[in-house]
Amino acid sequence: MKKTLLAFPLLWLLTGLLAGAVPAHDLYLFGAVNIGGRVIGSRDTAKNGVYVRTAEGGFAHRGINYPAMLTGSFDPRDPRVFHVAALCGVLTTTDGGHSWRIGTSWDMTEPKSVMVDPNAPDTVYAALPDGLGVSTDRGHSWQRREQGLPARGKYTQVVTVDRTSAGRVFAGCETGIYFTEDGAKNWRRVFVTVDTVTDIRQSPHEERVWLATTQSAGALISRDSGLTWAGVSGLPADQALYNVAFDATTRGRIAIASWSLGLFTSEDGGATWTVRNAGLPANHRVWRNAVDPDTGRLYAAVDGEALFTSDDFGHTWRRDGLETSRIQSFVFVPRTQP
Amino acid sequence: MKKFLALLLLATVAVAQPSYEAPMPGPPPDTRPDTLRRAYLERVNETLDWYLEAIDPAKPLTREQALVKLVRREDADLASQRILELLAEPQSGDMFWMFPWTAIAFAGRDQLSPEARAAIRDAWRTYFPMRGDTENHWVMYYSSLFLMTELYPGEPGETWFNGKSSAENHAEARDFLLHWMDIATTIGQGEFNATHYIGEYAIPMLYLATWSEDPAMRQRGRMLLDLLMAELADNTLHGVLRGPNARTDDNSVIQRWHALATYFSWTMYGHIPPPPHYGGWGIYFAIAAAHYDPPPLFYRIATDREYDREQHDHKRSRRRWRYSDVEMMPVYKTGYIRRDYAVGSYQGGLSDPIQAHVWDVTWAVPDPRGVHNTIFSTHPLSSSRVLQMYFTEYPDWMIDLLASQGKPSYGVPDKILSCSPYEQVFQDLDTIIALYDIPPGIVHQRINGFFSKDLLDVTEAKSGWIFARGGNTYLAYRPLAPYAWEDLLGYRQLPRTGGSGYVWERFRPEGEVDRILVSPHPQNGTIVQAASADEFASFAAFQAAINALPLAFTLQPTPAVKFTTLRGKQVEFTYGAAPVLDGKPVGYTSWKLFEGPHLNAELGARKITISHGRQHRVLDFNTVTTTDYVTP
Amino acid sequence: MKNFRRLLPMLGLLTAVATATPAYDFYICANINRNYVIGSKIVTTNGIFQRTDAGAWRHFGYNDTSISALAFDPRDRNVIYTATLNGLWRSLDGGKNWRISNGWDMTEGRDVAVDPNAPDHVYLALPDGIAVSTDRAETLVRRENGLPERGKFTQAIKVDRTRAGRVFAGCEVGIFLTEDGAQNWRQVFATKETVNDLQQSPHDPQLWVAATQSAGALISRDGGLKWVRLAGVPTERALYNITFDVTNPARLAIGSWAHGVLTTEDGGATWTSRNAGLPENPRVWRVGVDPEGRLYASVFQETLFHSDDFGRTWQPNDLVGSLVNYFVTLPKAAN
Amino acid sequence: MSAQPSFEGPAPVVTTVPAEDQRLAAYHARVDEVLAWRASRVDLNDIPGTMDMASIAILLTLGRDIDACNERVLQMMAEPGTGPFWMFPAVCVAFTGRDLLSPEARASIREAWRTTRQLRGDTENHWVMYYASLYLMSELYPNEPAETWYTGRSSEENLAEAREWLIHWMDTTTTVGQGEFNTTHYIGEYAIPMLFMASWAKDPVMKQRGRMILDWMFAELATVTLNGVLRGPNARSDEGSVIERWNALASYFSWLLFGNTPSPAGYGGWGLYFAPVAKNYVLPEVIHRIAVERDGDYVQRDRARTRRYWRYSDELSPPVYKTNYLRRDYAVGSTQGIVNDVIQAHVWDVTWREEDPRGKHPTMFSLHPHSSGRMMQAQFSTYPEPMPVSVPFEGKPSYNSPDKILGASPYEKVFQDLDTVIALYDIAPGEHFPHINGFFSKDLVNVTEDKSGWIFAQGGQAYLAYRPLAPYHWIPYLHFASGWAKERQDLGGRVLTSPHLKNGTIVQAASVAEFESFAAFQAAINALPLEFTLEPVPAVKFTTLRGKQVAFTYGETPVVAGVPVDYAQWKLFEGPYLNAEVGGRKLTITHGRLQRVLDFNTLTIKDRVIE
Repeated sequence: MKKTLLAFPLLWLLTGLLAGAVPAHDLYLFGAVNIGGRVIGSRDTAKNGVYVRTAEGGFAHRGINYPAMLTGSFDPRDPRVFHVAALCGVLTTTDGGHSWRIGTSWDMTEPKSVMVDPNAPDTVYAALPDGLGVSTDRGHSWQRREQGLPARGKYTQVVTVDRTSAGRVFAGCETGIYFTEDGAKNWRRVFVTVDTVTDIRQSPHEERVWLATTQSAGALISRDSGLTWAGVSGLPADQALYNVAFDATTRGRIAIASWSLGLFTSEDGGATWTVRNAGLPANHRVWRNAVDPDTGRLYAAVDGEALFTSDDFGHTWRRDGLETSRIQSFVFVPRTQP
Repeated sequence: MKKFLALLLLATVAVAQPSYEAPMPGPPPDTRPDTLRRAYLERVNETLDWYLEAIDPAKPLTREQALVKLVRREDADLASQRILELLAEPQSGDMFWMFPWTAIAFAGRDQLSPEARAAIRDAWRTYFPMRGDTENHWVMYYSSLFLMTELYPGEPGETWFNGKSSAENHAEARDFLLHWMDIATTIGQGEFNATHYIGEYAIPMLYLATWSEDPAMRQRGRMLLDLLMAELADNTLHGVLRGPNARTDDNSVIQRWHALATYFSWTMYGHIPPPPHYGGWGIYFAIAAAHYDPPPLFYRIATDREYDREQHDHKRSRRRWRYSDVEMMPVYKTGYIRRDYAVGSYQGGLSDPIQAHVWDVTWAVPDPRGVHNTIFSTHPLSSSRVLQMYFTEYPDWMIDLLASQGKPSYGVPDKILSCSPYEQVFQDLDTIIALYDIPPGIVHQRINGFFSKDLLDVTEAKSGWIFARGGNTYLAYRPLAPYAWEDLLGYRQLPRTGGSGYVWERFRPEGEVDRILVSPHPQNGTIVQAASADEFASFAAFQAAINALPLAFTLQPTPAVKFTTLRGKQVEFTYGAAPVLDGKPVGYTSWKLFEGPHLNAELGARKITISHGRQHRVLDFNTVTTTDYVTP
Repeated sequence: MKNFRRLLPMLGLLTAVATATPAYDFYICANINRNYVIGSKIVTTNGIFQRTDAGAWRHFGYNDTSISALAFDPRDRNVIYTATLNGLWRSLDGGKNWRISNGWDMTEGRDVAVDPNAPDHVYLALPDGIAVSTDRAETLVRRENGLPERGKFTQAIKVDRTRAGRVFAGCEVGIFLTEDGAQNWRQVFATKETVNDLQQSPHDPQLWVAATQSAGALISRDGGLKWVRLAGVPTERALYNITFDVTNPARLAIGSWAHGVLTTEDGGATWTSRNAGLPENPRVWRVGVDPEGRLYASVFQETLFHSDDFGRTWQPNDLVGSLVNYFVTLPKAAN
Repeated sequence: MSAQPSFEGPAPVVTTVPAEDQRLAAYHARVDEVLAWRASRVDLNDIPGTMDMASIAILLTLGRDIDACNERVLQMMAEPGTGPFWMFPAVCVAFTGRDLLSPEARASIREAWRTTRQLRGDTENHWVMYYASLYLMSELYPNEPAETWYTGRSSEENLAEAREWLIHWMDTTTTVGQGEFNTTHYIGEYAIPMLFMASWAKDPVMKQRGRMILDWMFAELATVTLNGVLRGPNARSDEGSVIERWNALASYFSWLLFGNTPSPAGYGGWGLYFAPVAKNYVLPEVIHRIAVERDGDYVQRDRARTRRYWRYSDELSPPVYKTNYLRRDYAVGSTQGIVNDVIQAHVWDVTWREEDPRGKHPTMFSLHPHSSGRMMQAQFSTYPEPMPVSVPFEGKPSYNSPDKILGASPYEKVFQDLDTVIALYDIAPGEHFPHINGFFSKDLVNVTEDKSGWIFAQGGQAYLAYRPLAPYHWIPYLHFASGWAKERQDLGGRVLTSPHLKNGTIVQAASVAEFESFAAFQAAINALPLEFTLEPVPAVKFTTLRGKQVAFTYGETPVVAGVPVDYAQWKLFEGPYLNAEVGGRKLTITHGRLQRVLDFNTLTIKDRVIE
């Protein structure tokens, strides 16, 4: 416990120091290539599931070929242990993704996101289309913890754990943002939406600052550790936003992805926003974006097209492989010291 | 999703398919138990033989051919060899991979080479099939997992793809199967009367009945299979599945015979030709079909049409993740079957987001092959919100996706395969009233009525009724708003470019073309009244009778109809209100799980009674008991 | 009906005229197969034979190995009843077509009799009682009131020709009599074991005789009310049947498995064994006398023998290998 | 000509029921073996010599040589047989050929049912065959007038009569039991017609009834067989089967249905009529498990009834009380000692398991050789003398032999508790055979006449102790290979003959595994308290090897541990596997979690699996 609490400040320090040098993080991608061509039951023509960035900067597939892996969350004590939200449930690996066990049973399916509590890393949260699942044994078994969530309207797209204290968790649901301080034993709604909350992120710079994206209320910001939320001005609210990413290397830098609108960036902490689609394909359906915590490189996953990268935070783009892919998520994992 | 039809391995098109190409089958010489049994096995063997005859010595066996060899206990060495080759390739197919390999594992367990058996076993460690997202996916997935973990008990988690031990997987699979059977026998199936997916239930249930070493699971499999086959018998018109379908496709919804369901009608009862390639998946039923004994009682239900019968059933919608106060909408299904035609419907609304078919009048034809023997109307709804209701997905991309996933019609305005929250339907006997109230901004702002190329004497009377003949059936169709005619174009798949999935173009079919009646008015309605030609001296007499029926309707502010049916029933039906029949509001909430001459069950009772005349079979899932009795 | 009434008084008269062409018809029920068991193939002709005027045996009707008794409708010789293993068969056309009269609840008919004074009435002896038809055997009903619950095995049934509805039954426990067409039965003589045969004299309707299994032979001179044992007839072994001689009131014969043929020529006062000329220890199944007074003896697993000197000498009859169950002598049919 | 693998091959060792699909496949394989074997014996160059009705039905079932079938049917129908044993084969051909035979051939069968009078016979099995056949033919040719049937009754009249009787018979069977219970051969005469009903009856009621009775009979067969071999009391058996217990038509059904014993030669002959239709019946799994998966030792107490007594009895069909005790190594079975059939009854025995039962005489019992015209008259409507004379020529050759080992006697009373049997005799003076016979098999080893009076022996894995209660001497056992055997063969084996009217036998069995040694077994038996007297009537007081104190006096109710046995309380079936109330018309068949209920009150078959 102490160890991990220490680890965090240290982490951000390191990233500053070592920027450009040997990366302090591994990058894991979760997603599918050759999408569209694949329908359930059809022959696979490509590997899907987990990709890991190679030393050369390419991406290597790892483990099983599984087309419906959405995202993963890693055990801070041992990055070979991570949990993946997949179509069939939550899969857990203890050997870096080579072999898997599904911890959920038939009563949980299609988790949309999963997250380990960094301060209680045996505890894992899963966002489910019909609620919320919790494991307290490293993903071996799962129970529902939905006290305080509504009977209907608890479609949960995203779950995020506050790095400052164990059991403090936010859930992005169909009807708003829900919050627990006791490891999901009790939930309460802290923000109401008419449609699904798609992403919730905590600032790497200020642990009290949070951002969220939604399907019908644009982006939201909280400056009080998520207790109150307000709309972010300068962003459209009529189309779904898919996710938000902070730049751990540069305060104020934020990027938001949208299928129908493309990529937005802000370099002033969200006060103003710019569309950064120039250099992206005309059909700039950005499914996900992310920022490399070591280098500040901006990633945009253009759905069905390819992975695009920008080293000037979206001013210019480079087509960077993974053709016809759908990248569901980018996860940067701190490297344990050699 | 419909994808599985695209998957058929038609290695064998060259070979003749006797029953498919033959004239319509006649009745059996008699209906004594041994005759029915013999005829059933002959049909089963025809299916198996078709695969064997297609074997080309120059070509490697298909997976199906290898399986049939094992079932016939021929050339186990050849099959073993071929299985090793097949498993050396990368595997895919998910639950559609699982049940075929389960069948091979069991059919070959006492004849395959140790290497082949080991290869099959290892594939269940190295290949990670997805569980999918539909009722039928899960039934296939868990039935296969249940059986394979029985075949390989006591093995540790690392020997199974999902990391769970044999015991863990077996327990999980059993839990789900019992849970699913529980739902299906208390409030009904979600994928009810599916034109194709019936196979995805029948095949796993047959496998459980045949191969489970747990006698209770064998019995449950048998009982569920009984229920499926009895329901099929009860919902078919001379072998053709008609009426509402939780899920069908653009073709089967009009060429009603052309469905995997017809394979089961044919196999079980033999009174209809099977679909081409025995429906593709049919072979996987055939390989174990000898272990099922269709009760003569079902045969009677399927073939006895010499009386009119009405059946009311309770079903449910697909599970709704969001945008709904209920997880599953109750579906109230009405079926009315006569010798010459059948009328079927549910009350409207969303049962499945993409593939549902709500209502139709389908008429009997001497030979249903190639015939579009049905009439209905629908609201062509295209809504990503509705898709999000049922799929755990983002809004923007799914409509595009659907085309690429083999549902080319989803977004198009002239589609005829659709259900809609803006359609409400009432049926009494052979009268249907469908009302539509489409809010602004909903795509599309029109309704489509399907008029088959096989209709005769289509007459647009000045009364506003459109009259037509189908087979020995007279039809009257009343659009409640102005309309125009369009030819119904087909969908042709184009070569795939890159990773974009299926690509389609519309085309004009050869010869006679179906038409759709397009009525571009958001407040709208359709009345259809059917009758047997035998009931009238002439077509003109029918028209006169219909024109004489008292009918009053308005479309504003919302559609409302007062109509006295051909059967003398007074119907008042206002969009958004409960229909009123002869002064009494229809109380759907009191409907049973099954209620009619052949199938009866209380809601929540887990106990279905199947009857014909003096013969009865009771399936009691509370006590896992099958009871056959004959009333003396 | 009428002409039958006329026939009756003539009986005694006719018997005198021995040489005239027989005024009687003569029938037998015979099996011509040794060791037949259910299921084995029948290779011979069995059932009803009539003796032709030329003296030959004419078979008619079905080839049935199980016929135990035969009766005719006095009004119409084409109406024939046979008691068989299956029960009771009836023909209305002289034996061309037959109908089984009983259902599954009656079997193994032992004897059958028609009431000459109510010829629609047919009586059937059964191993478990008695059935009666009042409609020429269209239908049969049990009439056992007065018979014991057990002990009503009935081997013989005979109708008194003097009065309609007066019938005797030979049962396991004795002789039973009804005088109301079997509405009520009463025991007129008690036996320990089965009464095997009953006969009414063609010469004197008041005279009756009976053969039993363990009580020897019985005689009644009062129309069957009172029965006494015929001294001189052994009692220790079963007697199978007894017969009068239509040509001679003083003559009777008894057939017995154990004793062979016994005859009397003094109305039953004295009895003589008449087995000389028959196979050794003849197992006599039945004896009969034909209208000319020829005596017949059917010997078990041998054949039918006849004697023209009432048993003093025997010749094998031409019905080779036969076993006869029944002899019937009737006034010649008017045709 | 193909071999009979199941007859010539090694004896099967079956201890578990195969998986359901393999169970069905194996059953079909056995059926196909029968069909192939009989079909292979047909020589188309010698149709009259090689084709009987069974082979016609089998070729029709195989869809082969239809022309030959037509030809042969016409030949055979030119001179039809008579009686039930002709009727049901004719029905088998009529139905298997109903859409394959030529119109002429079919017409010839139909015509035979007009021209040839059929005897109904005089036994329960005759009537079952007769009425099932008449039922099916009348249903196959409905609405035909009286003159087209040998009965002179219309199709409807025949159908109604047959239906009524069949229901009456089922009613009797399901309330007070069969008269011809556990027969070594006649089981086929029931099973075949009932299979025909189940497969061919149009009327769902009769179809259902046929199916239910089949289950009923096979369930009973399953409980009374030891590794497929029918042992214990038989309402009717024959000279061969009562000794060579395996060599019976019943073994054909054990083989076909349970697969746990070799098939008899030629598939038992009549078995050939079951085979062509057999695939229309699937033995319920619960019955199969009872036959081969025994959860240890069990006692089954059942009721049956005697053959009908026409005379010399206060009751038409007195009750029979059957006790069966089955263990892995041996089985003990008996009735209370009653003449349930005057010729062919077998009352009691101890039968041990033989790995290969073929040619073995794995059984031990005693009896009074009874022969009496009076008893014949009791059950047949006949005279006292002829039957004892003719019966030996009618399939019961030993009936009049003093050394016979088949038959029941009114002078024998039997009591059984578990694996102890006490049989007492009090033979009336003047009876035909004034002695009793004890059967000592050629397959016994270590037969030891102990000075204690006990005779010890070992059969298979069973130890046997036999105690004659009166002096005896040995005579050779001469074997009738079957009821129709003309010759007697000396195959070995002896008959213990005890020429004393008042007499008795005690037999105690045990498993070899229960004792250190044969000597230990003998010591244990010698130590058992035993008192008996023969005058004025035989009476025994005995403490069994199982510690039960039994007091049994001839003509009196046996007393166990001070309590008189109350036969009146016995149910129709009572045991771990079969249970039914007298008069209940309802049989519950149970094995483990499987349960099947046959309820003739509601014509209900209920299959349940306890989860």
